[in-house]
Amino acid sequence: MIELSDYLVLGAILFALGMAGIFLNRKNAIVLLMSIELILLAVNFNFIGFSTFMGDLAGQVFVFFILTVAAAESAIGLAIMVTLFRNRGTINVGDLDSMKG
Amino acid sequence: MLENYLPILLFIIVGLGVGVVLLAAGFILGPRKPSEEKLSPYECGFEAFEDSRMRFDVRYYLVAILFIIFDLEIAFLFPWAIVLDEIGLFGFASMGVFLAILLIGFLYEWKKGALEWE
Amino acid sequence: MTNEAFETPNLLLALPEIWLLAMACVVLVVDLFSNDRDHGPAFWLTQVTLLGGIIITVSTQWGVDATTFSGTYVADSLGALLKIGILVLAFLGFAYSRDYMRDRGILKGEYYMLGLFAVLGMMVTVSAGNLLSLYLGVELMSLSLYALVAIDRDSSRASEAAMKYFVLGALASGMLLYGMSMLYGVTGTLDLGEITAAAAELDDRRFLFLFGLVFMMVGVAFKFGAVPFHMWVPDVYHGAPTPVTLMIATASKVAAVGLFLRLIGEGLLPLLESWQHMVVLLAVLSLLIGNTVALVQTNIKRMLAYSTFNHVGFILMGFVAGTPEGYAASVFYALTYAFTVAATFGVVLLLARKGFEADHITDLKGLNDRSPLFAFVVLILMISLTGIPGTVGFYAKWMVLKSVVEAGFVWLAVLAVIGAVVGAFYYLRLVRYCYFDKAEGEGPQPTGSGGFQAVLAANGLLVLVAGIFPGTLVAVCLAAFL
Amino acid sequence: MENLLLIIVLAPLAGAIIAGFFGGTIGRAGAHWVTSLSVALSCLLSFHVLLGLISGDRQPFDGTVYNWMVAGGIQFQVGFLVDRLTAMMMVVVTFVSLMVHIYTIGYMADEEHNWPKDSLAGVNAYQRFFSYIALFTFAMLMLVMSNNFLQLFFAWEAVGLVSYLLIGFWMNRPTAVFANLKAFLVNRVGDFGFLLGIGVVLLFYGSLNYSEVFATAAANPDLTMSIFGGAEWQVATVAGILLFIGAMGKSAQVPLHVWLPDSMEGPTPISALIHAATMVTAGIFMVARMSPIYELSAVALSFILVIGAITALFMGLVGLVQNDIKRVVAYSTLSQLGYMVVALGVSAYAAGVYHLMTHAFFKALLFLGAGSVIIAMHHKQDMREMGGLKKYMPVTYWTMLIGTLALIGFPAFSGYFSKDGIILAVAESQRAGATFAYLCVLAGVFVTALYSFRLLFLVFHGEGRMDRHTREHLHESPLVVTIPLILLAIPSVLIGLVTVMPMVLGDWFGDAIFVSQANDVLAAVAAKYDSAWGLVAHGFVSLPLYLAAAGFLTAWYLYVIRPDLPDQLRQRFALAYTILEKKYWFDELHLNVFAGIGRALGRFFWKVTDVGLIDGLLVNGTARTIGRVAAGLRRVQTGFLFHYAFVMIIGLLVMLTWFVFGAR
Repeated sequence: MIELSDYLVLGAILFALGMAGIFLNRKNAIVLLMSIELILLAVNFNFIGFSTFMGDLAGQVFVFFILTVAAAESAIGLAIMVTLFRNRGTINVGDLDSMKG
Repeated sequence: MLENYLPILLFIIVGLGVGVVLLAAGFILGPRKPSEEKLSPYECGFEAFEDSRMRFDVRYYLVAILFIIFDLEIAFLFPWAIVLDEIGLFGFASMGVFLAILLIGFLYEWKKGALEWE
Repeated sequence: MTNEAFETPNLLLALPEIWLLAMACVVLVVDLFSNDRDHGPAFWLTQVTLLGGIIITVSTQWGVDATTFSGTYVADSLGALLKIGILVLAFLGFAYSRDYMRDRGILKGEYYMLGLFAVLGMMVTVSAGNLLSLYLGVELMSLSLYALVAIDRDSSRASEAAMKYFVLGALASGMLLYGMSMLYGVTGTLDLGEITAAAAELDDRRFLFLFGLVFMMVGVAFKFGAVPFHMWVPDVYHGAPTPVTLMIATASKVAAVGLFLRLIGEGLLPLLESWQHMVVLLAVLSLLIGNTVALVQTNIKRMLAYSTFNHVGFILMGFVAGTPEGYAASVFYALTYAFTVAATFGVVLLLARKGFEADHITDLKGLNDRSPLFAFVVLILMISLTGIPGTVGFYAKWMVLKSVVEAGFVWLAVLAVIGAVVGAFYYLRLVRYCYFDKAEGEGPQPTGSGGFQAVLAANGLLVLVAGIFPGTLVAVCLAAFL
Repeated sequence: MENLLLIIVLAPLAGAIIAGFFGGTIGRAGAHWVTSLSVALSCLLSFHVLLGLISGDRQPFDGTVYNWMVAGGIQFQVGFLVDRLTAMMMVVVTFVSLMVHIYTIGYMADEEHNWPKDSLAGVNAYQRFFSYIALFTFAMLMLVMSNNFLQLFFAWEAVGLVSYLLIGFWMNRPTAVFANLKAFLVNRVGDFGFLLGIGVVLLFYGSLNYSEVFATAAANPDLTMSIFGGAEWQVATVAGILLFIGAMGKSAQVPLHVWLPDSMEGPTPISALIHAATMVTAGIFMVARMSPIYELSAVALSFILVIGAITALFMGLVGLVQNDIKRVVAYSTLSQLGYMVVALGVSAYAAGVYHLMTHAFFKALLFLGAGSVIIAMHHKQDMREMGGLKKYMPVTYWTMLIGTLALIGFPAFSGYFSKDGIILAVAESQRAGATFAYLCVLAGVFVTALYSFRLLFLVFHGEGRMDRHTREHLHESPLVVTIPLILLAIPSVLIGLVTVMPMVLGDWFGDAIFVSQANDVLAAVAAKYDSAWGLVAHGFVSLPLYLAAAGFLTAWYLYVIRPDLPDQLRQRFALAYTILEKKYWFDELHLNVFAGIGRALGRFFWKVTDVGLIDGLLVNGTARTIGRVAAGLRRVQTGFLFHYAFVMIIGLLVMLTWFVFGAR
């Protein structure tokens, strides 16, 4: 039997991985997009887990919307990355330091 | 109920904590003397032959983006179709509006030439 | 939600948002098929939309207290007030930006469209009655703003700023969502009203609730740009085109106030003691960091970014007490601050011209010789931002301080006052440049159409007038909570 | 009524704004036209209001115009109280201001020459000047028309502010800047007292509105407060003295008078408008307005009386040894202000305010006359280089003579009635210090005549002592200068005769001024005289006229018959001369004793606390620390995305551990 805590632990693992991915990755910006996607999926797991165990559908509806927003988010992220690449010739995260201080 | 959540909390804190501490230790303690040798990718003792990443045509991304957006909206149609009986004309009209907005988006990308490959 | 009978929502209550959405689509289509190189139709339609939005909001939502769309949308005075603020600020932003965008070749229909969608997102946020609508509003706002930051596709700075904004913003949204999921798990509902009721009787699940609360607080703090979730602010302010910076610095701050109030300030009011200290921590850090680092900035946009933290500290302080007066003080502070900063960016836009940003503080040198009127406007704005008695900034600070002192955080008030004194240094430095220094060489001339200059001058003078007659606005802010 | 009053107040403000912000656009002519017309409108309407009040067509107005804010149960409002006292002040202020506007057109016609080449300060200075004086008119009107203490205070400060701006108008002259600074600092002392006074009023009478405060004060005359460990003081005394300290600053009473002579660095129209006719009378007006409070406290009134008497006599004496034409008039102003304060001190408020009005006319006249001379002398102000100007400048001479006669109190001239009224009232008074004051004001009459005629003789009579170049260019001033002189000369002569009976000896002010039965010295005076001519007739048989005549003769002998005598006298009475020359060392007192003690204390604090603690640790330390911290924090802003994300996540972790575990 899968417990609620199993869902939540899975969500937490995914969430932590996603966060770690954002600050550990210093090379390819595409990985950032993946990390963000991972964070959102972690949240989805939480919602679905709660929703199932409480018998309340609202959580699953929320997941629908999160999925949609995630898609739009990656679309915008990709678009920004494309302009970045056109301007810089690189999407190396470590090169993004023209503004600081 | 509480005991269900405690592991998660500990997991997140410990996991992130270890990561952060290690990273911070490296950041604070480690000597940093970057040189070209250190920064270039290691390739079995050779000079690097080519860029380590393969490049895709930007247009693939474009198509992928457009596909993802329109693809996901379909997901809303399934639950709607199931409860259409209950929500009646108003529900029907709502989906009409939703699709109309999508259509405007479609119109926009068409007119902007995003659908042409060349 | 499962077994409730379906109810046809009252669309009239949500008329401002519906109007904005419809008009945004109209703007999109009209611009798509118009050949005007200046995108005149889009510009005028946008401004008409915003003004119409103000009228509709005032007439349909002020003084109302109702929900619709199964409780996901709240029409009340608070929402109306914040929406009016957002609409006015967006109006100013668009009015100031036309020449700037044209000079840089980025005056596109998308600018207006994305701006309108951002405004729509903000409006949904401040009217949200449900975690879902709140999240969708925040995301609609954020996504539009990410795209707006990158609207100058040929600027390497802008795309870098957009990248940072996007990644950190998405991370913050993720945290906000994670917190929301925990809140959902604890209370079993997404409806903010029901959450408030459930929050009053959490005892065994308090621990988990706190856990989620921290995540949500981080997400909200990010939207404010409160320290330590502020790192994006200077770079984004700096890299984004100035009109977009204006939008982020003004309207989105007002929306952030709405986000906080809906989600935490009102939604979790029964648990005030749980989040009070978090807000205090954020406020203290913001006051400390903002004032120190702003001192050493030489770029106006970066300086304003750091000084924003100072003001964010003040806005957060108003929340500390958890009383209607405190909230009203924060709303008053946010609205007047945003209005003042809008004019400040307006002056930067006024001095900018093709190939020249006018965003270095020395570009203001000798402004009095070139344009006494706008030098005076800068004077008003800066003394108001400093909070010198008699200006609207002073009343805002005073109201906030009063509420914190009443809540028993005297030390916080003292710290804030010290911060304001330090703030005087970097604000009045600009005044000194305007009046007592000579320009190096020619110095940038005020450019821009008559309408732009008139609106900007009116904006500046209204700040002065609001300082002389603060009574009405204070009363309106209080009325939104009582 | 309300709209009418608003127009009166706002018209000069509008003029000031237009001339100030759009000065470059509308040009010089535009600026002086718009401000003069706006003030003329105010003046006209003020006359209308005054006449309406006199004829009884209008009732006094007391009401709120705008509710500014409410805090802690106290209302901060903008409101007007317009009764006869106010209406009279409005007329005086706007009329003198109008005259000064017109006069300024001529006086400032070639102001460009006074600025260094390419000076930024000189850009649109003409328009700026007009903007300032119109703004001043606005502030002064707000002051006199206020119906509450808060508005009074704001207007009080606004008036002060504009006056500082105007004293320092020639901002490229170091003396002007110093004078400006001095005026600012000395007035701060007064304003501090004033603010404390308002605080006391608010604290004990629970309101800021005049009528409410007066009602409360009248209902609780014996209210006391304890200060300095137990001594019980009557609230009215404390409030009265504190408020009067404010008046001492603004109305230049000893020892806070030092700023006024120095303020003559400002352009002459300003000296006439602000430092003779209007602003310095704000203190007098304020005390008269607060008469219901002052009437409760004999102590406060005695204090006022003594201060006024000292000012009246001793400042006049200083005027005897001044050589700068404007400074003579300035010291004369101080002395006359002393007279007004003396009148207030013996509860003869009406007489004080009446002297204020007549003085406004003839002193403005004298200042403008002096200005006319200064124009002719190419902006030289030393009387030792003048002489014999009578034949070159007849209009100026005759109008100044009229002003002088009014000033010394020649029977039937306006000054006679007001000053004689004061002297008679002091004679009647039984208040502590009244005898001393009586001697002072009597002696003051002689001194006044002496310095006034000294000025007249030195400037207009005798031989010309100016250089050739100046002499060749001597001519009468243009019409815009002489017309205000003539227009001011008319009321200087006539106004006393027409108005003395109702205003001083009658009940003209009605409820505006409150005098308790026991204190009403003017009623005692009124009992003896039944017409203005009766007063005139009395003048010929009383001491003051002969004292004035003695003063005139002395001046005549010293400066016309034996011009060598003053120098001999100076040597013989070197000590007395030096005392006067040094103005009783008040400046030195302020500079050395007060400032000296202050400086000694300051040095101590500077050495010990400042350098060591504040500078070392806090200011420099702070600045350095902040600088370092800022630099350090700046470095945290590395520009790298992953560092930003890292900071966010650390923040999250800190908050998690603190609040989630800390809460357990």
